[in-house]
Amino acid sequence: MELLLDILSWPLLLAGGALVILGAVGVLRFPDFYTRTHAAGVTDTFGADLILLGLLLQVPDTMTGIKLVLIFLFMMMTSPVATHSIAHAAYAGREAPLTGKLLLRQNVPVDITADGEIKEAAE
Amino acid sequence: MLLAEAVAPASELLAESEFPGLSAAFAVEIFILAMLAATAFAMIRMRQLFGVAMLSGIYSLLSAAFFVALDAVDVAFTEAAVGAGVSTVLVLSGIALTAKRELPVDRERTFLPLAIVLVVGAALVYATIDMPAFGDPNAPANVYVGAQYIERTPEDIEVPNIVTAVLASYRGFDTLGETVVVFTAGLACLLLLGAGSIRGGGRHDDEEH
Amino acid sequence: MAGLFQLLPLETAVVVSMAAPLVAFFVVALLDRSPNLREAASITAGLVTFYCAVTIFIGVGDGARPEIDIVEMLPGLSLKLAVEPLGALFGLIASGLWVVNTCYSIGYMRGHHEGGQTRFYMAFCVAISAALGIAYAGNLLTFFLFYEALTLSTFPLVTHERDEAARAGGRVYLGILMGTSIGLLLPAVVWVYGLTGTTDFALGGILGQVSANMPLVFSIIVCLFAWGTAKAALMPFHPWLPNAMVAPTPVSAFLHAVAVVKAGVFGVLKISIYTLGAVELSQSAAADIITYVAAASILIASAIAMTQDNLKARLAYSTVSQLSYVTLGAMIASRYGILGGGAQIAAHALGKMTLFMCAGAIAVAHHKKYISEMRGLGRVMPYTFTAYIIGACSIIGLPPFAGTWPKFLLMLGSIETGDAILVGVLILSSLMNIVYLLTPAVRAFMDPVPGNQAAEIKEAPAFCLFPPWFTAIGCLVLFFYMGDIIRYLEPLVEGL
Amino acid sequence: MGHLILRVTIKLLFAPIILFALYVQFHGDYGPGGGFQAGVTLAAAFILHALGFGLDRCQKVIPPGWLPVGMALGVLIYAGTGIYTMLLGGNFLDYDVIQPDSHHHAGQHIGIIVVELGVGLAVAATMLQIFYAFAAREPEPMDDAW
Amino acid sequence: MLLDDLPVLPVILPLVAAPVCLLLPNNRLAGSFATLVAWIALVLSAMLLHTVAVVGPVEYALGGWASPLGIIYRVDLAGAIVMTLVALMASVTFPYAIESAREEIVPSQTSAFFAMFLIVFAGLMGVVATGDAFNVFVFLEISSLSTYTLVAMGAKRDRRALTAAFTYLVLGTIGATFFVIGLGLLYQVTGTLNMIDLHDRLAGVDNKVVRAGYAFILTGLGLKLAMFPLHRWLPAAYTYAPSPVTAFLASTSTKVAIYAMLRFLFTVFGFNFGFIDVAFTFFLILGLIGMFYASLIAIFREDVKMILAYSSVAQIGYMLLGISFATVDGVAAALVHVVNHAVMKTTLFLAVGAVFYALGSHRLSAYRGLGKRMPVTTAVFLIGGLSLIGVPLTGGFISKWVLVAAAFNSVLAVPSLVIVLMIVASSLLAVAYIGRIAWTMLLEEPVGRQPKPVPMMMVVPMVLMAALTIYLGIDAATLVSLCRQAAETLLSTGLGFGGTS
Amino acid sequence: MFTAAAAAIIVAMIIMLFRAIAGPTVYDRVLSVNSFGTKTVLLLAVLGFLMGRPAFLDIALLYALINFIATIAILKFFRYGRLSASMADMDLIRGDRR
Repeated sequence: MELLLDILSWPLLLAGGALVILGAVGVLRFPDFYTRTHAAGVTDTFGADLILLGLLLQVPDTMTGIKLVLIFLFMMMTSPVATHSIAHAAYAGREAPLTGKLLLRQNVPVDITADGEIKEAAE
Repeated sequence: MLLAEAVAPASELLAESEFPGLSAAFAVEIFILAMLAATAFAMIRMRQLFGVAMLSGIYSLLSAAFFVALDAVDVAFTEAAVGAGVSTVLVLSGIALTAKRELPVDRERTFLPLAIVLVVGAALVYATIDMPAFGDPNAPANVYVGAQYIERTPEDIEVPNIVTAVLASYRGFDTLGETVVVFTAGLACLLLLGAGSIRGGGRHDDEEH
Repeated sequence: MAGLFQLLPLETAVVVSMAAPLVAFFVVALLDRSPNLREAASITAGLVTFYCAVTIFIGVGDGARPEIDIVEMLPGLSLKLAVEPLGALFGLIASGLWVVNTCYSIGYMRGHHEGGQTRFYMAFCVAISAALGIAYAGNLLTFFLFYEALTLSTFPLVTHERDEAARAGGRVYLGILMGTSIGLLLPAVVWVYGLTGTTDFALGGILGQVSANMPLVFSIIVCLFAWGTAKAALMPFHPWLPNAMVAPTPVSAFLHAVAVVKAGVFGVLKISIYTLGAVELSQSAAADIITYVAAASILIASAIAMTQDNLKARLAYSTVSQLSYVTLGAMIASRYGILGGGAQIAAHALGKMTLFMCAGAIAVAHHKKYISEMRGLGRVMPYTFTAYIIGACSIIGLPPFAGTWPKFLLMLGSIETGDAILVGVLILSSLMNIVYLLTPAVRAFMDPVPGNQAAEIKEAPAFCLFPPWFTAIGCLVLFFYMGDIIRYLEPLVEGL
Repeated sequence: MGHLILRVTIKLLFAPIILFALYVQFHGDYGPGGGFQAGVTLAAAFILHALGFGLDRCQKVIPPGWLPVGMALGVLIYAGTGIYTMLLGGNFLDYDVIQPDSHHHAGQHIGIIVVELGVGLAVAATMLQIFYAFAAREPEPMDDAW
Repeated sequence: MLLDDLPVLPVILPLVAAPVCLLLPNNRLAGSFATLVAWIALVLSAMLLHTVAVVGPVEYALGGWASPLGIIYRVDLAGAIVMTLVALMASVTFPYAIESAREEIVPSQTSAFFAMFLIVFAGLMGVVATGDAFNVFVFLEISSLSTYTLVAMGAKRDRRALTAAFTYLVLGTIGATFFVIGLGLLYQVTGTLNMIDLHDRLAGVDNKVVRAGYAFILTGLGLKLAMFPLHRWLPAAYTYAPSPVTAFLASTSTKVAIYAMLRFLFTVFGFNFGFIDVAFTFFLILGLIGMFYASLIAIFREDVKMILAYSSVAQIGYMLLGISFATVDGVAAALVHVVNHAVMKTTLFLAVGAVFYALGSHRLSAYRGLGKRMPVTTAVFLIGGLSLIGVPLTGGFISKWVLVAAAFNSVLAVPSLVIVLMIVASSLLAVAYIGRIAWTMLLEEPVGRQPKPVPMMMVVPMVLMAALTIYLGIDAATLVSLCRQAAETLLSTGLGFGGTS
Repeated sequence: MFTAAAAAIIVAMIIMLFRAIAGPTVYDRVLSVNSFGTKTVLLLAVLGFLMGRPAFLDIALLYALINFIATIAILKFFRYGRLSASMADMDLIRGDRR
């Protein structure tokens, strides 16, 4: 039984760890805020959940298990919402995503029109 | 399965060592300390107060983790409760009432504080030379009163959490004092920021100064 | 007659003599609206005080030594009064001349239409009380306390005119007196306490041990005391005295003759005898230094006096010069030196009082301050100038006036200790006195009246005229009774 | 209506946080935690509410006038325990006199729980007080960009 | 019950009263309540002083836990003197504050203001009473935190109070941090926080940790007591705080820090360290420089409160000087000066507060001709000023006298004559700055508007303190012998006292 | 096993710290702080298992609840410059685009 749990939790933990690192690398390396949000958002929810599940398989007693489940639930609830609201705030705060040619030609001043379209700044 | 086999020896090695998990925890401590230092430096260098607030959030997250790694659970708990959530909120609401950027400081004026910091740092390092080794079970701090607390709590108070016993009973008066400190802080906010506070106030110009 | 002065117990007399002016202080304050009553109160207080001072004088002369412990703050640190002959003499002079001075003030202040007279009399009351406190002080601390009180209470008098000049003068006055007393006198007092554990005055001094074991410390203490009592106007701490000339003339008279400078030299003399010890002093190198500083002060101040055109300034420098005699006598610390110093206090008081009141009378009658304006004035004010000449002769030391004896005694003292050069100084000083004190009077009589007017006699008011005459006659009388005074002071020099 | 997701989440989280605060408060004898942490957590719940739904609505639930009372009461509960023990004849804060005959140190247990309650109340009220004091102030207009 | 709990009652009483006071309505009631509490605390401290003088140091185990486990209150004679002093100052300034607060505090905050005042009071009392090193820190923080707030309350009249309070906050917190670091280091070495226990376990231990701890603790306390180079917070804080706050703080907070310093120097560390001479020489030199430098600055200030604040820094120099002699005489002199300076500074600051009440200004120019317009206040101010200078028949004279006598009787690194001359020179500087104010008050013509009449509630405390200043100058023997006895306890029996464990 | 997870989390934390310090925009910082918080929760949980002290989970639980508050406060502050107003009202005032 213990071995089975170990066998089950190993991949979960490792996968979670790998995801977390990948996400972090993504946050570090991606070119603009929205892409970074993407990287962080995925790992925060999924990577964390995997690790928590992995831990869940190793719980010594019920109380710990309940706590882990609670953490799991709260993470499920809060981290997507947080990511969402950060992205929303950035969007509402007129933070420009890099799209199309802008992605290639970085450092071009951009402007966001009233209906959300992004153009090169008119100077 | 393959993966598990590949990693198993390492994990067994760790499991078999005399203090299971201790060396790993020690490594964690080192990393966290390094990150704490980096965060602190970044906070000093940063002029944007908002960014500083952010980093201070990170700092308290890290220090809570550090306390946990040091096995000081109650301290970590406090740090978690205050540092991560409430203090960030309060710092931000403070920033909301002031400027967003720190003003640059003259180079000359940074000299004295730097010197003081260096002296203090040197004094602390000087002190560590004769300090008992970290985690030494025979250090006075662990032998004398600390050991007595551990011994006597079960018979004196019968509370499983010795920290609570010390805080609320053995040194309950200190905790009363701390409660009063908290009360004072609230009262201070009431007086300085609350309704009908000293908003405005006269500006007196000094002819001489 | 003597029975009249034996009604009060001596202790009571000491208390009353100091309390009466303080009572007068409040009475004067209350009688602000009615000048006549106010001045009557002042004079009454003066008479009461004088009566007490005489009682004490006689009592002490009979060998009594009244002592009063006012308060003991710490063991060995107390305020106490203890009267001895020198103090009794100073008390007598101060209280007696205060009466005279009050009478004169009435004439002067009214004649000059001065403002703030109530404050003037009030300050006078405190000042005389403080002066008596100095006279009767039983230890250094009490002495210091009353010494400071005297400085502070005379300050409103000095700045009475309240104009810029008065303020500037007042600043110098207060600055030097407070500065030296706190900066030099107080450390000396504290040091003495630190060395001996007491500050009490005791005949023969309390520093014998110190002078034997730590001559340098003793020397420093001597210097601290000599310069610390800056009211004695020993150079270079004399400038407060000429600066205080901005004050009305009665104040000047009070400063020079009655209380302040006298308190200074009295202090020097008393500390020399009762704290430092005459024997120790005569062996100390520091005393020699101070002796020569005093000698230099005598000559330099005389030289400066000769250059002054303002009569009061000239008299002021004359005081600096004359009172250094006392310091000189104290520092010679021989039998005749001390007696001469004591006699000089009495003789100079009468003489200088006369001179100042004459100068004031001239100012009241003719609004003239400068000697160059006074040519021929003697024919207009013959009585005033006659009194002036008597005072001047006394100061110079011509017989048959009181000033003769102190100089004689001091010369004896100088010879006794072998300082022949001091004799020369004293003689030279007398010659210079003749030049700067007598010349104005002589010219006032000899020179023609300016503008060829007929010399019509126009004297100052009676209140300004009688007091100088009173003191001038005093100079004459004292010449004959100086022997008694010297005998009275005899206990001071026992064993020398 | 904006921020629907946020609001729903906040509503969902509000009760668990308070529940957790209570758990920390009364579990302090056994595990980590105690009055201080519980108080802060409790305050955090209300702060979260205020962030989501506005200070006004939060102040309707807990009027600002209550907070000084809460602060004072917290300290008074703590100090009052000490005075109570004094009145019972013991030293200040000597809980043993509350139940002198108990072998299980019931006095200590009661004392600790009451005292921790005082701390919790005081801390929660103070934290909210501070938050109210800061958040209720209108920021002055800024001219510097950040 | 009352007598057994005497050591703890004067601390607990204001501590409990503070929250109660907050709940009272915003009118005279809050102030009256605080005053009543202060008076009761005064009576209790006086009883404590009496007990200690008769019985010797008393101990009290909080929570019933014995020495190393729990917190011990330990009041020796010096502590009882300082406690009585603090309670006395509170009893005088609280009624004064009732009237003064109507001018200087927003009416809706009266009860909070007095609650804060009571907390400062309780904190200061606690620092003195406790015998536990960490408890000192806790109460130091209670008093400091509330002090910062009270200083900032001056912002209703002058915005600069906020800057002053902020500077104070920053420096005070640094001081507290240093102190607590030092405690941590000592705990590393000894494993205990009880002062007596610390002393026992530190005996013979002299290593780098102890030295560093010593340095940290003394620097931290030095900041709290405004030792010369660490005094930067004090002048502004005293200047811009509301008048009753200034009066109370100037007379108590630095004094209490001095007492804490004495406790650590003599009770905890004692004399058996090689480096202790260096420390005392430091105190000596810093004290001398401080009293000279601060007096010099005071002369050139135009704000009367600022002048007095700088003079406080200078006077702290005297106390450090006395401590640096490390003799019974020296410490007794420091204690005498603690008491006398507290009384005279309260007198002065209460008078300044009355002038502020009447004219709304602290500037020297507002004091022109005050002698005619506010004779009582002027007289009170002058008495305080004379005491500051050290004129005989005032308390200030006695303390300088005792200090100088102590200097003569001790063996020092610097010749005692130099010290005496420095003391005298510093007194001369005091003459200069007090003289300037006195000159302005007495000799210049009044200008500006007629002052508002000062209410009786403010005049009576002021006059009482002035009377006490003089009384202490006349009947000094009681105080001096008490302080001597206290110093003896601190220096000798305090070390050997085993505790009740 | 737990060590590996802890190591991974710490590496991720270090990287996040870089991002938080570097910025460049405010949103990046907020993002990294939030993410950092999540990782701290994970680290605490893993540490609890690593050191065999399940009590650590209480702290992790607390963080999971409270970290969210900080993020919300930051965003709200950043959007509106103050914390008091209700979000809906503010949106209308500032003319939020939807």
